[in-house]
Amino acid sequence: MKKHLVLALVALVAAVVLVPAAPAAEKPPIKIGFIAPKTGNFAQFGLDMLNGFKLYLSEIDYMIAGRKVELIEEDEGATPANAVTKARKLIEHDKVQLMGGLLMAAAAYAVAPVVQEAGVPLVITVAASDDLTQRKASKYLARVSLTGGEHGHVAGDYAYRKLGWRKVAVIAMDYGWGHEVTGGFQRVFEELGGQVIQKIWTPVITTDFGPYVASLKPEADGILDVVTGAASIRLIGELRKAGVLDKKKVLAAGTATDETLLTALGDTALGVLTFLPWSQALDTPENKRFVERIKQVTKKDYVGFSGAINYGAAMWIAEAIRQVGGDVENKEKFFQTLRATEIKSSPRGPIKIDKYGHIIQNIYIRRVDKVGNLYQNTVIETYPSVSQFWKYNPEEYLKQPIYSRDNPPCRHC
Amino acid sequence: MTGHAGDGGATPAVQCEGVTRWFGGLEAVSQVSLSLAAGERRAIIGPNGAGKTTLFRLISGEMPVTAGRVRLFGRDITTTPCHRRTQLGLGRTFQITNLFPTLSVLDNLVLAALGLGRTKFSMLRPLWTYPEPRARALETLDTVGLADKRDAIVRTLSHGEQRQIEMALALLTCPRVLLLDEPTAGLSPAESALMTRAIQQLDRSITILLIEHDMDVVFDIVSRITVLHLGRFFAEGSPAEVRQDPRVQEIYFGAGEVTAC
Amino acid sequence: MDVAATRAPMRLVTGLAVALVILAGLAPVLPSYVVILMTEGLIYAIAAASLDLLLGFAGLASLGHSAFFAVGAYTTAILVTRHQASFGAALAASIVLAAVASAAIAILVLRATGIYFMMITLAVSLCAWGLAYRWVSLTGGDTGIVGIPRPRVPWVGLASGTLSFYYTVLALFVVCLALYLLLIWSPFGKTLVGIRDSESRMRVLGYNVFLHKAVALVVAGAFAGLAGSLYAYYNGFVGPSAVDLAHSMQFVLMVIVGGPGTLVGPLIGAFAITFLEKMVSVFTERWVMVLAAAYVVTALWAPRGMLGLLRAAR
Amino acid sequence: MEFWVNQTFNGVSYAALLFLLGGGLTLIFGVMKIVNIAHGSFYLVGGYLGVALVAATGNFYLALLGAALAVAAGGVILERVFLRAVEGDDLRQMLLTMGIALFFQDACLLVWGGDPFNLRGPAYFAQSVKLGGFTFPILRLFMIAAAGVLFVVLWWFQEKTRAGAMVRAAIDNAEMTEALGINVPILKMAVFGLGAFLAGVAGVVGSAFMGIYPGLDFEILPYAFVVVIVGGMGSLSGAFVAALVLGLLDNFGKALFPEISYFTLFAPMAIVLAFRPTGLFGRA
Repeated sequence: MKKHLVLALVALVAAVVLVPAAPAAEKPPIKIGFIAPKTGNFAQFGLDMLNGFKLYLSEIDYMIAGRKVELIEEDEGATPANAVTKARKLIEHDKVQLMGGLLMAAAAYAVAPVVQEAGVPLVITVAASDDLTQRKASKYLARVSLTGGEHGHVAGDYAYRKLGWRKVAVIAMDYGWGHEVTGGFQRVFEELGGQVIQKIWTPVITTDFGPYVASLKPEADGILDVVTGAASIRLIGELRKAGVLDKKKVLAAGTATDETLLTALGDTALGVLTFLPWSQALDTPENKRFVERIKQVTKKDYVGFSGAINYGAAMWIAEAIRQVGGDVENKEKFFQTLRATEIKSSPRGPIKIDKYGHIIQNIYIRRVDKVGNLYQNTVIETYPSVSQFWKYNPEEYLKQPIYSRDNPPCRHC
Repeated sequence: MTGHAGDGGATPAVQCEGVTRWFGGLEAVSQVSLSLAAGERRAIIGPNGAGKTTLFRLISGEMPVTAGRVRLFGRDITTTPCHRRTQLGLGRTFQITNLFPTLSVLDNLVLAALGLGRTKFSMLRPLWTYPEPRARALETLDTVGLADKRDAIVRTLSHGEQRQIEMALALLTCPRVLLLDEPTAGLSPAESALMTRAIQQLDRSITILLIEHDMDVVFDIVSRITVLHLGRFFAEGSPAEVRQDPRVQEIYFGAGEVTAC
Repeated sequence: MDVAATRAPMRLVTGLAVALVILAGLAPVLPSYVVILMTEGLIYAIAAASLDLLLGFAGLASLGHSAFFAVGAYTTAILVTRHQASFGAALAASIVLAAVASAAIAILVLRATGIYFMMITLAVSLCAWGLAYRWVSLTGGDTGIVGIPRPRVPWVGLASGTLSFYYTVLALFVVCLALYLLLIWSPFGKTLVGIRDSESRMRVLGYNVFLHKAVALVVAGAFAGLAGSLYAYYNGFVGPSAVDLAHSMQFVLMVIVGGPGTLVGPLIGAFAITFLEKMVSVFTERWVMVLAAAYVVTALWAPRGMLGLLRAAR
Repeated sequence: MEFWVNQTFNGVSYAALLFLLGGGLTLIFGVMKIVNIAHGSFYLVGGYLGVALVAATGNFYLALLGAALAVAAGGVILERVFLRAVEGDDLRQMLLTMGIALFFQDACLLVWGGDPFNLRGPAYFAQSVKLGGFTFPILRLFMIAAAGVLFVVLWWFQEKTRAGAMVRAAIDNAEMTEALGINVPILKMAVFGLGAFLAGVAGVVGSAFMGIYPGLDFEILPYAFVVVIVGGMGSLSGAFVAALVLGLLDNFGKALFPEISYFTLFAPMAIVLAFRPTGLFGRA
């Protein structure tokens, strides 16, 4: 027994020692580290991230600018501490030239300084917290996913101008994403003349939304819903059962009706409006091609948002590497190029990066519809090339504190 | 109800006044009063469920009384915590052997020797560098005749040896009053005789309160007996008086429960 | 002074010294990821051993130990990022605050014993998590506190490299280990074992059992605070996951897997679980399965933990 | 008025779920004196099996029964094969149940993937009944009924039957029970199976109510613990009262003071424990 344990440990250590000693080719491969959750609550999300990212790499045969690409996947696990340890491993042990992935905002915040210190470019492909590319922006960091604030801005504008709402009740998860979407929404919506009359913050783990739904103010014209993941099924189900969805429109942050949830949501979500930089139903040739290809990998009818944006991330990274002729060893040049790289068309539309490192992309307003036997997020409106600063001056914008529970304060509650 | 023993002038070593203990709706000990003069040796007898062990627990402070008062050498200790009562000179053994089973015999005794000093809070010096508790432990080990077992783990000892250590632990706390809860429980007749002699030979200044079912042991050791029945004081007197009391015989001897087990 | 009594301790010290020399000597030639994990292993070893004082020695199976670990971690994070505290000051403050928190909790939890003690400490753990999560102005909420730089160590300078930080942690580990050994050999350490074996007997021997348990909780809390402080430096950030139930459970598992009541066992357990999680996950995403199997196997066939197995093999 | 009726109803239905979760755990606690970390896994497996059986049979009640029985059988096997081997050592038991919990966590991820499922109940679950001007969703009514029926049956079993008396005796004093000639090993196996059965029922009912997804096992475990701790370990009535109190407190806490949402469950627990370390109905 003891011998086996010792042997197993020795074998593990030996494997780690020996793997990098493999014979080096003339042009060593470009090493990309990728951190995504493979276990725990977000395992499926992480798997989808990897599916999307790897789909693009396999389409180009893992070759960019004549160099082989080696993708080293690490499990983000359930805690940010895990992600930091894995980031250190990728930097110090595998000596990756670029790091991608990261789902949890806390993990991204924790990993960013480590990567920055080592001078390795980090491309965040999911984590959405505003400040990663705002008040805590760092030189080697770029993000090709989304932020809460930018989505809130769009939603605020849409709610006031297109939906004609004047009074809104918000029900949002009590963490960064919820605070930032709500904050962005409230700022734009109230500057246009609307009023946020109620903000309900729900704990991340909420088993029963009944009490919250029952206490929504009836005078609200509509509801802003910033609840994601499996909890979204409960909230939307509860909104439906309580009759709220029959009387009012619900505008939800996009992942609330992510394609991966549509089966579970079923008819309850019909008519819910959401905003996100992508939809499986987005009617462009690039997207149709992508959806078809990824379905062959996943064997599922529904394609998750995280797969799509990670496919785009891989496209964008590969394009940057091509532009430096595969010379990723020249870190400064590589990173400057990375930030200047533009893609005219990807499954979600064009991609470019602002000078703070965040993506500028289209944001779509979608509606949950049923087409045949399947549900979809039908795109009904496009906000093209949205900046994380909306229409504000970035410098002015950054002087204000980050959106939080109490910023902007609820003046009309 | 109150049984006065000894002379009225000196302060009693132990005095219980109307001691009562409830368990839920059940009155385990009810209005028991007794008084022991210093140096007296007294037995408490009574059939199962008489509340003997519970009374011990109330005197030693392992359990709070529901009503009544307990005094030790005149001092009211009714609300004094158990460990303080030990420091005031109250020692106790348990009916069901209660030792430190995973420790060696010596460590058991050393722990007992440490109980009253300040050394027990020392954290940064190994125990073996303190000669005094060790010496006392070894001395006691010799008296109970277990010197050759000093490094044995207590769990591995025979029942008889464990009963001896039970007694040794109590003695190491330098008691002025000693509560012995069936010291011969489970012992062979030979072991029982040895134990009885050991108790007889204890310093005469130690006041002893003894629970015992073995009447031979009781007669060898004590001069007075208190009888409890169903949690209440029932009778008191010299061993001969109690033995001849027909009421006691009825509840106790008559039932034929008492044998030298 | 009893010479015979020192024989087993001296053997233990010799064994540990050899292990420490190996840990120190091997680091420069090992891959950096292994050294990183060894650093983490050492930090968890300090924490697991402190829990062993409670769980293994005093018989207090606390499911809330991560609370004190987290007090240390948050204290360091706050002092370093907001007040530019030095390494020594951060460590000292973390230890003191964790000890104070421990003393406060002791009053609440020590009313319960056995499985009830487990449950009430579990409640402490849940409440502590809620506090870390909700007290945003102090703890930074769900994102926690980031940007804790590596410490500036006297005589060494900035311990920013993997190796220099490893040796810093190793040095503190050696200090802790020495203190742990003194503690378990001391009269006080013996009283804890006595309490584990029989509280009622300890009471009638004149021990204030509550006080001894409380002191044990405070001491263990202080060490956990130290480990937490190092953990903050190690990760560069602290978040609510440092306080959650899973983390508390992890400490308990390290102690049980290693062998409770042995001090050395939890050190082994801390290393084993750290490497199992972080090393196996490099090779397979089914590492949770491997961990599960390891727990089941240990529970069924290693009643005294891994240390027990090693001893049996000898 | 509508607010109070609605919220009380919500609170009671939430309490029903809490009782289903905690009831099984409290029985296992009481009789076996173990911290069963795998209780959340029973819930999870029950939920997933329920989803699969609804898909296969199309009948919710069949799925409910089938899934719960399967989980109960699994519990019995686990008790016999694993827990029996480490009896009397609560730390090893905890380690073992932790291992089992991790195993099921990963196995479920492997088998069912990570996307959330919603268990489809009968069509009328999505409807409501109107009574005196108030609306009551049928799913919530069903939860209350399920918990109520199970409580009454279990209470009757425990208080009025011989087997139940044995369970009560085992909760109070296992050694004495053994001495009375009751086959304690069989009893423990049965109780563990019963506890697993309840968790399985909770899993199916819960999945119809709030969906099912990986990680839910460890998300709901604290809730089960809270019910057991507040109610007192081993007390079925305690679990019932605790679930009701906590369900209502949680519901009104969230509705009236959303700021304290995090503490509506844990704060009452801390307060109860501070005054009664053995819980409301627990015996030391």
